[in-house]
Amino acid sequence: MSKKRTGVFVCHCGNNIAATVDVARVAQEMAGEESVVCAKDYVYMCSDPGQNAVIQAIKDNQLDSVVVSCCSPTLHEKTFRDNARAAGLNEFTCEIANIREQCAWVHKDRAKATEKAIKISRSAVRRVSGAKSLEPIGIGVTRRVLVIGGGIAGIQASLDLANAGLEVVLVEKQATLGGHMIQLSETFPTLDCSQCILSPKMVEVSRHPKIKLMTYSELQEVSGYVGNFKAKILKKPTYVDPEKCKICDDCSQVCPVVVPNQYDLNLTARRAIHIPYAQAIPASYTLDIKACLGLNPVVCGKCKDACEAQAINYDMQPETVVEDVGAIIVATGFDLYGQEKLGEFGQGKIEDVLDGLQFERLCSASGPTKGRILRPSDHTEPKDVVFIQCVGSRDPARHCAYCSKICCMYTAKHASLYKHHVPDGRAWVFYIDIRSGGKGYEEFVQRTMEEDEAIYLRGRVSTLYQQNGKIRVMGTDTLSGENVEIDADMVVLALAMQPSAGTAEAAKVLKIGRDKDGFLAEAHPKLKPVESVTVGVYLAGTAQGPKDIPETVSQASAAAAKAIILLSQDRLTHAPTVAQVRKSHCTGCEMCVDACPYEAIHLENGKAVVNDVLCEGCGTCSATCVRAAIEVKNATPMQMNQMIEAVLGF
Amino acid sequence: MIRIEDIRTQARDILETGEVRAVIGWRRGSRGMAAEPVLISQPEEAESLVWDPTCFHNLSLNLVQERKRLARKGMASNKPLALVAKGCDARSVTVLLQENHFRREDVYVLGVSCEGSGVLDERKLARVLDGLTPDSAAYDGDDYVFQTEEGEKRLPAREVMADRCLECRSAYPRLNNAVFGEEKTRGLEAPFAALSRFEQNRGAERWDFWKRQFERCIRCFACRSVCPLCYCEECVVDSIRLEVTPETTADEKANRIRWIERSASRSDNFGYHMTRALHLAGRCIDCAECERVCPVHIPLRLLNNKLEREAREKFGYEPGASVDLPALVSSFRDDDPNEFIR
Amino acid sequence: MELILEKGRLDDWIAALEGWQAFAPSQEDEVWGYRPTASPVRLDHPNTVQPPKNFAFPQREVFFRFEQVKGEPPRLTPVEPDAARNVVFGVRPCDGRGVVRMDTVFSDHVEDSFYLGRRKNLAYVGLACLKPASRHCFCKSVGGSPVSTEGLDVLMTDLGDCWLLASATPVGETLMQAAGALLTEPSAEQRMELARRHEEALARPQKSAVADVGNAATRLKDNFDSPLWEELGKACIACGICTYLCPTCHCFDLNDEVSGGKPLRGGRVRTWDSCQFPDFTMHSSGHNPRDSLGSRLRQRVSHKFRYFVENFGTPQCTGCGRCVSQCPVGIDIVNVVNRVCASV
Amino acid sequence: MGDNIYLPQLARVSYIKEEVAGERAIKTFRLEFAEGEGFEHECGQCAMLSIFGKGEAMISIASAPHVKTYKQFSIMRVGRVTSAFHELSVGDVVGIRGPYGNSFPVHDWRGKNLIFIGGGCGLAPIWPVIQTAVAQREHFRDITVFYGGRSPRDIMYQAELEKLRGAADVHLSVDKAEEGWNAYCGFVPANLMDKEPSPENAIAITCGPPIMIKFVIQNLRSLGFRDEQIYTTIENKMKCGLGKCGRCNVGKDYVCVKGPVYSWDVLKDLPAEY
Amino acid sequence: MSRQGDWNLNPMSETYEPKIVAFLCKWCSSAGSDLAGVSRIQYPANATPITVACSGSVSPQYVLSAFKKGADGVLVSGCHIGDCHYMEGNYHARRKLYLVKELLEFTGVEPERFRMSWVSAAEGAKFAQVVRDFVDDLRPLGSQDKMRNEPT
Ligand SMILES: Cc1cc2nc3c(=O)[nH]c(=O)nc-3n(C[C@H](O)[C@H](O)[C@H](O)COP(=O)(O)OP(=O)(O)OC[C@H]3O[C@@H](n4cnc5c(N)ncnc54)[C@H](O)[C@@H]3O)c2cc1C
Ligand SMILES: Cc1cc2nc3c(=O)[nH]c(=O)nc-3n(C[C@H](O)[C@H](O)[C@H](O)COP(=O)(O)OP(=O)(O)OC[C@H]3O[C@@H](n4cnc5c(N)ncnc54)[C@H](O)[C@@H]3O)c2cc1C
Ligand code: SF4
Ligand code: SF4
Ligand code: SF4
Ligand code: SF4
Ligand code: SF4
Ligand code: SF4
Repeated sequence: MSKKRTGVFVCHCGNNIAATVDVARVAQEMAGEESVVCAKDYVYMCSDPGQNAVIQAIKDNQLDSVVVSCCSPTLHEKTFRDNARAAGLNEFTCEIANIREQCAWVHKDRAKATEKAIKISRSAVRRVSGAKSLEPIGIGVTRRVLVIGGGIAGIQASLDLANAGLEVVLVEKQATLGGHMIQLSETFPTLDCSQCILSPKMVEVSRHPKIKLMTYSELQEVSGYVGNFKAKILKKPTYVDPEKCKICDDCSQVCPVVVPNQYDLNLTARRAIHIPYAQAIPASYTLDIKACLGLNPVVCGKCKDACEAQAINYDMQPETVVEDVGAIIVATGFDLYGQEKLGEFGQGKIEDVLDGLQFERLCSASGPTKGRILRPSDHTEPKDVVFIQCVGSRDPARHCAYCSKICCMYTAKHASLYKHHVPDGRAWVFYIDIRSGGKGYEEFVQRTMEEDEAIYLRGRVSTLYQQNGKIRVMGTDTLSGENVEIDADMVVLALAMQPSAGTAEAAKVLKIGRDKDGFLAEAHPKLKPVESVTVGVYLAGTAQGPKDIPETVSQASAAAAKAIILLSQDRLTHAPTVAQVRKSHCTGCEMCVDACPYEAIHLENGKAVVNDVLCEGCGTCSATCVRAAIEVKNATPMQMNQMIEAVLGF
Repeated sequence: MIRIEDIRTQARDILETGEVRAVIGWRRGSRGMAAEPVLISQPEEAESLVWDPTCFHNLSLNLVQERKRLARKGMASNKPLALVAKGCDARSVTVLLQENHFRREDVYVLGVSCEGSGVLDERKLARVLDGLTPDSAAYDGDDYVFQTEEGEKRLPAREVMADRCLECRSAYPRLNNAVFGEEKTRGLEAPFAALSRFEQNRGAERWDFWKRQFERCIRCFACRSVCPLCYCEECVVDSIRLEVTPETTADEKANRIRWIERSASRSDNFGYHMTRALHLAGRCIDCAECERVCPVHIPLRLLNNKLEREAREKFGYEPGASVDLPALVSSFRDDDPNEFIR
Repeated sequence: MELILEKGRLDDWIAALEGWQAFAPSQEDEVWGYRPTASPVRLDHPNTVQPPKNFAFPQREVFFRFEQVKGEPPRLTPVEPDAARNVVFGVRPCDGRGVVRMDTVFSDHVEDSFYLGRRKNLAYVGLACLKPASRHCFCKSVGGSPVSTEGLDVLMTDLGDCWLLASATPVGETLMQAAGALLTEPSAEQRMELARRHEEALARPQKSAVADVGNAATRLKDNFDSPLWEELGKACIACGICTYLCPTCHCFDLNDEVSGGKPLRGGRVRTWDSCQFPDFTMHSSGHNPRDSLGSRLRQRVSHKFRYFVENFGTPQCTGCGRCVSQCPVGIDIVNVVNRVCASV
Repeated sequence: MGDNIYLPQLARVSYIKEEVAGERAIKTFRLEFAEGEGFEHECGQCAMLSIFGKGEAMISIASAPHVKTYKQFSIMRVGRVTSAFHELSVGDVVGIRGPYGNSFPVHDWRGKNLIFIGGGCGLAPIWPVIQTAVAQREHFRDITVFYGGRSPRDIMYQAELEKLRGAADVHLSVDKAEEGWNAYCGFVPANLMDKEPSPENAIAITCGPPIMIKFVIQNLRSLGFRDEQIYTTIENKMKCGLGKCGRCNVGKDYVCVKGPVYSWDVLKDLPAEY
Repeated sequence: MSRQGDWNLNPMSETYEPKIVAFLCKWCSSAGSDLAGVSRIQYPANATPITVACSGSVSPQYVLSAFKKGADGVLVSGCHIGDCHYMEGNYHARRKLYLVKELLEFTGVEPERFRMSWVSAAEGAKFAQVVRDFVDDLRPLGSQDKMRNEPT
């Protein structure tokens, strides 16, 4: 490394800096530095003439490095680095000395502020004197996206991506696409049929040439980095060849095993070989191996015999496929808070205490009761139905601290639907307060109260229990201050939304963070709401936090857009200020490996090796290595040493 | 009670069967009563091995040196090296394994349990014997027995035992391929007793003390040279780039940072010892070799013990406890101390 | 000049040495070393950990200071060696002989003004070793004696209730003269007692001895390539103890220490160095003519017993025994010399 | 008692030439003293050059003694001090003390054939001898110069070597063949064997990388050169240059005082610690 | 001549100004100090910032070296626990620098001289307060000469 030729440009920032800092003196002091060949001050460095002056000075003095003493680097580092580049310099040999926010604006004493500005500028000069020209690290990209979760979020994202021309691998754990939305009957606030709006999308997914749909599959392992992930996916055997299956239902007719049907939230039963819904995508039966008597013609084998299409194949094996993708969208959705955790509401043991989804199934034309609202216990029409909001939500002491956001709305929907089905029934709603922010939402709630005459009681239900074939609901109406007791025929709990079990699994596999409630953590709560902390991994839907369908869809489209933006580049670039290993000094102790937050380091032949693409340049490794064997480019200990000296008047 | 014959037999056996390449142990030295480290490769040499209160050296240093020697010659070894290791020495082997300095199968540990009897502090002995110069030392129950020009001298071990042995918390070599002696500790003093005594001092007194120590250091670097964990190819106090390979560029040599000057001034000595203590945090296993060898008696153990105790109390970290643990400074816990941060 | 000093009057003599700063062995944190005298000075010390070599050859010394303003020629300010007059008490004869050897090195070929500048203001008051001061010393076998006055200005001998002071140089005489009436003429018995005690000291066997110092140089030369070197050096940990504590080791390093960057300021500093350190002879390229422990041990021992003999006709080692007693792994120079010389 | 023997004089850089570029770059510097300062030197001697704040390096004086206006040094960039030298510009002032070491007995070689064999940076220490011999051409018989580098770009003193041709036989070589190179391809010792200079009334002076020297000496001896006809220089690490700091010795001799010039009959009996 | 930069000759004098090296992480504390600037919150000029990527990159060697070169105080400031831009860097910083702090105190160096703080990008006022407090605490201690290079 030969001696640097550095130019220093000190900005007056009008009077912003010059009022407190003697800028001319700063420039003059910098001129005395070994490596400095030109030092100037100017009234507005960031103005056009100022920028041009910098470019000109670089050319005139054959500068190879630049320091601009001005405002915070967050404002103009890019400006001046662009200038440096424009003048033929490498932008990484341009440094900003912040003498405005960190100096001129916070001090009044001119002498002291000037001294400090000199120190700050000098440390920047010394820093660039050890700076190397660096080129951004280019990464080739695989223009494919992995979408995890086949709910509405995953479906929407996949379609957006595929329609933008990207290949998509959509992985769904269950035997069918659709997630929770396919279980809903009508959707607020418009009360359009959920299946009617979702099914076409599901079909589109299944037919889309760019989408590789993998249902009944699980993500097992992800390696690599943005642009170049490798996803290992386990395809569980369904024992039915979807190509051949005619969905004739012959098999299920002969199957001797009966188990609860989880798609109907156990309100109905199904056979071991089954199809979740008539509209399931892929349109094919699935053999539930856990329920099946044993995939053995000797033991049973009835379904196989029954299938004329010969679609059933007992020898199907689990299959692991590795997919190369450039980006990942996580849309693993929600689960409802477990009723078993609710002692006061019968722990899920009272038959006619339902959760919201079960009620949706009851309302659904394709549901267990073909759209009639009947009590599961005795199949009678309930006349008094109590809807309880905020069950498990907003209860930091016992349950979830957060608001599940959609319960107010779907409870209103439930009350309204109920009244539509059972006009003479009474719908009681216990609520804490009504949160109905959203287009048409407040009106919907008002309609439910006024037109559908649902009885809204503000207050909590302290407990409920079975009594004489009814459910005694003990509550308080906090508005009147009176205790309310209702003998209900049915109770519907608006349970809290919580991240699905699959979300936790996916977060673990992807090594992305989760927030305190277990939802996936976004990179920034405001500015990066669909990005995870790992570059190239995006979030969509309720896996990131409670939300309704419109919001889910928006976020899914946003995540898709982010992935499209990412993959629209031929090559991705990564900041070159990454860690590098001094092989001669490394003893392979692995301390850095353990310390790196990004798992960017591994050992090869007893020496540390940094994966440039994974490294974010935090420098934790270099502060950990006692052998000074690893350092971040352009923030080397040598440069730090020089800066410390500069600050202390060396 | 350990019988030296047992160690010798075992050493001879593993040499004879070719299970190990060589055995590092102690033998009678040429300098007075003190044992000296020796590397033997012939079975018959096993007869020269000794085990007595002067076996102070932490022989894992020789393991490290042997690795360096082979590396310099570009040789690789395919057979393990055996070493005789006390409890504390075995812990340093553990740290070395933890840091991938060797693979477990490269080392054969002939563990000797100190059984609470420890090793001798020659300075204490000199004080007690006042001019008498023993020719040999031996264990006998709770006593050490010395042969001097005035005949046999018997001293209670605790009077002349090394400080670290008085406070010993790892007399039994957990990591071993074979072990001699029983698992027992005497616990003559509480762990970190000397440290606690020192900490009675207040800030100014502490500084007076350390200032005197640091002014006295002559930078002979014996402390670093004797430490099995100071194995870096190049030390922060070296005056030139010491680790030079054909790939090393002139820049790298020219830009070597001089954090600490080579010359022995108080501030540089201070810098040296602070750095050394920090580099050994979570690694030093209190073999106390550094303190023993310091010709001007700088109580280096205090520095290392201080950080060892902090690691144990604040971070629940025990150096040399497990091969699989990440290092003290490459790990953290959510409840690490935070009160000191504003 | 031979005079008697009462035991109790030592402090008075020291006090009478006007213009001299006096040093004597004392203990700090159990380390025997030369420190400014504090009453009472007793002179009953064993061999000090360090010899008194840093009085003339301090461990750290600035030769000159530099200052360089950008664009201007450097300004150099030479440093004058400290001219304080120091007198060191309690110097053992082996260390006295060490002084002579250091004098030789620093005045051979060209004179080192720093060493000699300090040296000319230094006086050494020796103490005869009526009993060996260390269990490892061996001065007699390397041409010295427990009552040698080589390198000393005065030799003090303990006669029980008094000291007998014998001057060995004019400086010594001056020092004694400064005592004035404190010193008295020795009686005939005292003279006889001195002779008796010296004889006894000379006759007292030392624990170790270089077998044949006269032939050591040739034997070492013959055995330069002996495999013994590596074997004997194997345990060495390459620390600096044996050399830093040796009264005759003089190797040093020169470095620029920078103290400021605006303008560039600093000094060129001499600091002790050791032939046992691996970087001592390592070239920039990484090539190291003495890259093994054995070759470095050979250098140290050969320097003491061969090269110095070849250059100056006498072994450099004076047998103080420090490198033996302080070596962390018990490498014993006497053993090494004897074994190498005895090998074929 | 003498002066401060460690205090350098100051000298101004009056000329810089880049000889060889790349990682093992070599630059030639001329240093000029102020009026009334400076020192005389002989062929083969060296000087301790300082850059303040960086330290000192021992460098052979590459100009001939009869050149009085400046002293020339060719410095390979290898570390702290040498890198600092490579950053200098004309007009900068550095420190210098010397001359140190012994010299080539050029006077005794009058009337003889001189054969110089240099490799890489090793031309610098023997360059003053070549210059002296050429300047006193009448006193010497044949002058032959063998010199080689890794590649054509590694040949230092190219122009000067060309100028030499009238007065001396110049045999250049490069280790590896390359486009446009018309002279010998191969290592210097091989080039030497190729040309087979006669040992008759000759002195061979060699300097270069240790491995080259080793083979050159082997080859010279096979050509019939006697040990006392072969001269070389050795470079041990040095700090003081005055025989005090204790590190450059081979056997009893400090190279900075008794060296760096050795005839092979002396050197071969010294311990090979260089 | 002294072996350090602007050695304050009269440490206890009225004009004694403690010199502070402040290692600020880019994402939180440096941004926080920018906010203090934007908000024009005044604080003493004693602390000169060195912006680093992450508090986790502050090697103990930097801290020691700053003291050795004459700093009267060293401040390391990063993101609040849990908010590290690099997820874990500040946890590593906390552990390592805790050891540094303990060791300094152990050797009798005034514990006030080394300080760590968590200052978020939103805490401009807090940043100013941290510096103010630090300067106030350092002032009575006078100049730091325990670790500082002694004059040559
Ligand atoms: C009772 C109730 C009524 C509602 N009514 C309305 C309404 O009327 N209007 C409205 O706008 N919103 C309503 N919602 C909200 C709506 O259901 C959600 O907003 C929407 O379903 C969220 O879709 P999603 O894709 O994020 O999650 P999900 O629908 O939960 O889909 C996630 C999918 O990912 C799969 N998956 C999970 N983990 C993995 C894994 N590791 N690997 C592969 N696949 C995995 C799951 O199997 C599932 O198919 C209601 C919610 C409830 C509970
Ligand atoms: C007699 C003699 C003549 C030389 N002539 C030349 C010459 O003409 N041209 C040239 O380029 N080089 C020459 N060298 C080598 C030159 O001295 C070293 O390359 C130089 O000292 C390296 O210094 P550095 O600070 O750049 O290296 P660093 O590696 O940064 O520092 C190493 C330190 O060790 C010392 N050192 C390291 N290697 C050597 C060495 N080989 N010799 C002496 N000291 C060393 C230096 O004092 C330096 O302080 C000569 C050496 C000797 C002994
Ligand atoms: S911490 Fe340092 S020495 Fe250890 S593996 Fe990492 S780079 Fe290598
Ligand atoms: S700089 Fe940070 S991200 Fe990069 S390798 Fe080091 S610890 Fe990992
Ligand atoms: S052994 Fe003692 S004197 Fe030597 S460097 Fe270590 S602390 Fe200093
Ligand atoms: S620092 Fe000292 S006590 Fe700790 S391992 Fe090293 S030599 Fe042993
Ligand atoms: S004191 Fe002993 S171990 Fe240290 S260098 Fe000398 S011989 Fe080697
Ligand atoms: S070589 Fe050893 S015994 Fe001889 S003088 Fe030096 S220290 Fe003393």
